[in-house]
Amino acid sequence: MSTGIQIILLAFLVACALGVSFTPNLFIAVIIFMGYSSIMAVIWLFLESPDLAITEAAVGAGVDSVLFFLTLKKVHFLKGTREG
Amino acid sequence: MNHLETNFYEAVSVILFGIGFMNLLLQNNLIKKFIGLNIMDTAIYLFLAAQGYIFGRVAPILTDGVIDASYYINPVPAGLVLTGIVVSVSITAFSLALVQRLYKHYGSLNMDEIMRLSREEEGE
Amino acid sequence: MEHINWIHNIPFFSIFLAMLGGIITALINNGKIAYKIHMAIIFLICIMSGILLVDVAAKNEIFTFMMGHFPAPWGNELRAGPLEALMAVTFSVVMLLTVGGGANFVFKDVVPEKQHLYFIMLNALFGAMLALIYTNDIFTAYVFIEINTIASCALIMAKGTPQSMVGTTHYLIISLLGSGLFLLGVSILYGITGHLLFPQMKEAIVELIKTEQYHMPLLVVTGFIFIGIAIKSALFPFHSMLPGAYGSATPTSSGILSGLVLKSYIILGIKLIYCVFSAQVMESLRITDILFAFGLSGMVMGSVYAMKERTMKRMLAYSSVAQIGYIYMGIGMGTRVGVTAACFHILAHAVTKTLLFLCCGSFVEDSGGKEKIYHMRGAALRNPLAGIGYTLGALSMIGIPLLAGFISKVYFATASVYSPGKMAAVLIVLGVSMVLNALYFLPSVIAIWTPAKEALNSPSPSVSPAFAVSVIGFIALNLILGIYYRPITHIIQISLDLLAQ
Amino acid sequence: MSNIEDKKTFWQKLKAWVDGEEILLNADKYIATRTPKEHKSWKDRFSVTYVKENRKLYAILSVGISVLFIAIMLSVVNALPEFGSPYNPSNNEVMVRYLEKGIEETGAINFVAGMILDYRAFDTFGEANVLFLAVMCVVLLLKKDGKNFSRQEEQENAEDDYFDTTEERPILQIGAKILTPLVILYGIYVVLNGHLSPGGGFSGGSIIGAGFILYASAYGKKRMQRFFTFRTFTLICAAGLLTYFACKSYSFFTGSNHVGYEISKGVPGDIISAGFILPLNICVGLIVACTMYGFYALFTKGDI
Repeated sequence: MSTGIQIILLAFLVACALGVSFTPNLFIAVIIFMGYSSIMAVIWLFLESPDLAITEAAVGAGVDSVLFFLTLKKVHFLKGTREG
Repeated sequence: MNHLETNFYEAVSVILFGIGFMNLLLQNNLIKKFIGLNIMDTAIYLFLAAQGYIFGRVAPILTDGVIDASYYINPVPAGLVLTGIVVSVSITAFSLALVQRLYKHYGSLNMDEIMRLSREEEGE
Repeated sequence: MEHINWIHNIPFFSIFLAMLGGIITALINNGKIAYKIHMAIIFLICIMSGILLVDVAAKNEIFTFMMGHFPAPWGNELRAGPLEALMAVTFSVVMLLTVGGGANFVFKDVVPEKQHLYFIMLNALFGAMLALIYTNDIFTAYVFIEINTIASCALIMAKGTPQSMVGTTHYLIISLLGSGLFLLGVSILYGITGHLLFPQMKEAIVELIKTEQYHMPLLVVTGFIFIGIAIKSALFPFHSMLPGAYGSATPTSSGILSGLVLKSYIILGIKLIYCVFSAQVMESLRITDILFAFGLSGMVMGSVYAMKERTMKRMLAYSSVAQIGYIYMGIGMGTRVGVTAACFHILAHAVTKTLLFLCCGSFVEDSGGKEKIYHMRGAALRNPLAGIGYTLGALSMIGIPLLAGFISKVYFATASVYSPGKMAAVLIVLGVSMVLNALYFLPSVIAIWTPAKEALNSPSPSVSPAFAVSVIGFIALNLILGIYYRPITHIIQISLDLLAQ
Repeated sequence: MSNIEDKKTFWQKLKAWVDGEEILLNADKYIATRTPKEHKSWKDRFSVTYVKENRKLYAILSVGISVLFIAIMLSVVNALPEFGSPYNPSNNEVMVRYLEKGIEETGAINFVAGMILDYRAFDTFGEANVLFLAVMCVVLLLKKDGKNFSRQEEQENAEDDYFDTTEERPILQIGAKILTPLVILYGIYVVLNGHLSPGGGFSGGSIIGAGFILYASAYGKKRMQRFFTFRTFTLICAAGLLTYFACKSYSFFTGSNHVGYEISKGVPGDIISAGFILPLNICVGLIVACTMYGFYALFTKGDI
């Protein structure tokens, strides 16, 4: 019944992974990776593992992305995104 | 035994692992390398969790007071993956901190460039 | 209340004591105190492991220890026999001597306010290595492999120089690749056997082989797990992380990493061979032959790289690659005699390589931080003790009688007789590799004993008592392994028989 | 090694080599004339560096390896047990006991929590240690120590502090004011209900950590430092781990030696039940919350 949705989600995962590999822009790569983690969280729900879903949403899409963004800021990749 | 169509979760996770692996080998940019590593890890977790799923059963949390093993899915892979996720976030944090330190000194995120600079520094 | 068998609690105590040391050290903001705590803990663990060794070797037993209230297929388990106890004793003795003798390097290289962090890592690393030795559960092994990785990366980068950061990054990426492959292998193995503990897995695998089910997955799993372990332990084609990492780290770290950490993965591999994939399965899947081939090429290539290297630490790192090749050659022979030789070589190399790294660190210090071999002319004359240590270590690596390296080479040669197809290859490569070892070690030995051309007007270095004790201790260990080797190989043999049951 | 014919006898060259010098005696002259090509001597030919310099070869090689890997793995997947079938090898007596005896033996009605914190607690103890070690590594790398901090960064941090204290960021700050308590409350809920519902120490802890991060990014680190300094950070982490350590060593020791008192499991489904699982979840939650915020603080300012 929901196999169709699951296959679409998995296809999204692969698309995100390929997207990360081929974007030249780091900022976009990190955002795509965030999306990847969020989709992963939904997939955990389909696999009947709510524990993993809640963890992945908090860690993969939350803290991991914050860490990546902070690193991008530290390596001066986000210069010009904030005026002043 | 041909289960490639039914095992689509495993198949996708294997493809993801391959993509992550390719990223790790091919990307010169350290941040992308580590994103590739993360993709690789999550692919393994997907693989592992797919081993535990059973059609028509529910999540391993007591529902409606039913104590019967044929009502819930296998809890073992979920537990292992939970451990794995923790390990991978710790490693991500560690590696990003390393990236910052490297950038501070070499002013570059390119692994080849950094290797070259460090070799130049070393060989007088 | 029942009678408590305290001896069976020793593996659990030693792992948890080391971990506890790591946690407590975090609260102490002082490197010196952290160092003392660390030494005390290792000393305790050393004594406990010694008692364990004496007990299990006398009773000739192998026992399992339940971690928690639940028996084998449900809960975690530890397992200890003579081999594990022997390794634990060796690891703690080597750790004690290395940290004791090398503490000065740490205090000099690491920023004072971060010295206690170094000792957190050492404690955790030691606990994780013990857990890898004692574990009876493949997922626990994975978790502790990760602890090992993080802690060893921390040891490399603790020096804080840019080079060490580069070395760490390289090391981190390659070891994460290794643990990724290992985890993938573990998850497929879980899928086809349904167990995570060694004994149950072994039963399931024997059953699978009998019914010829899942042949292809089993082959690939074995491949992945052993490639993972080989990457982690820097077998020849995967060695590229070693020179950069060891060359840039504090000598203490280099010694521990090369002498112990690499070996802990190999011991895990040996346990996996005997307790999970039985030797027959390994043979029928041809994994041993592949390991054998890589081991042989590692022995030659490692030495060739080392010959071309002009920096002493990097030369020692390449020499480690060659020695790891020896160990894999022994495992790859596929016979129990071969594995015995490999285990003995693990001990011999652990004892010798740490000594070499420590002495090398002291030479570097004497020559004002310069690391090329020709900067170290006369270093041994300025610091005779380190010179003697280095010379003996080098001779042991080459394989001079009365020293540990000689015995392991003899054992390798004897073991080759039992695997007829591989005998010629083993003997030829052993001979070539001994010559190559001599070719790269002797020049450095001659260099350090030749007076310097221009008198270096640095003050004559004072040898700290701890360093002297540690060098003398290592030399003594080397001689013990080289002369009274019979009981040790006997222990290894009986424990391999026990493991294989 | 091509320009080796510098009119030196074999003996002299051998002597130099034994001494560990560069192969040539007049090394200075040689180094001066050395072309960069020398770097690619034969010893590098098999090394990763050499292959890496050939970008094209390297790219083809790595794509090839990955594709080969995917192909092998797809054939493995083809032969693996069927997805979602109840007759797979992994659905065996181990799982049955976890599910059927789990409530009786651990008291947790979330079977996953029961499994990771009671049946296989040794793994989870290792996992908590991994997290602790990782944060200590980050401290080792990024904490200000005089040696690893440049003037430029000092200046950037000062600028950031300036903005934090003076700049008005109404949307962020009002949003944070409303959201932070809710987020932290939700995190606490997830931690405390770890044995009853999905979640547990780790996910709840990271939610609390995210709440702290939100607060710190809205109001600046100065406000955060009023109640959360490096000292509190280490204390909480170490105390959490020590409690964890004490609980687990008690249960391992008593469990394997068949001594000591059984911890009461309580009524399954109550908030105070399941023996050690609730305190362990709280410990893990504390450690994780501190760790996550610690990562954030060290990444931004190099200090907590």
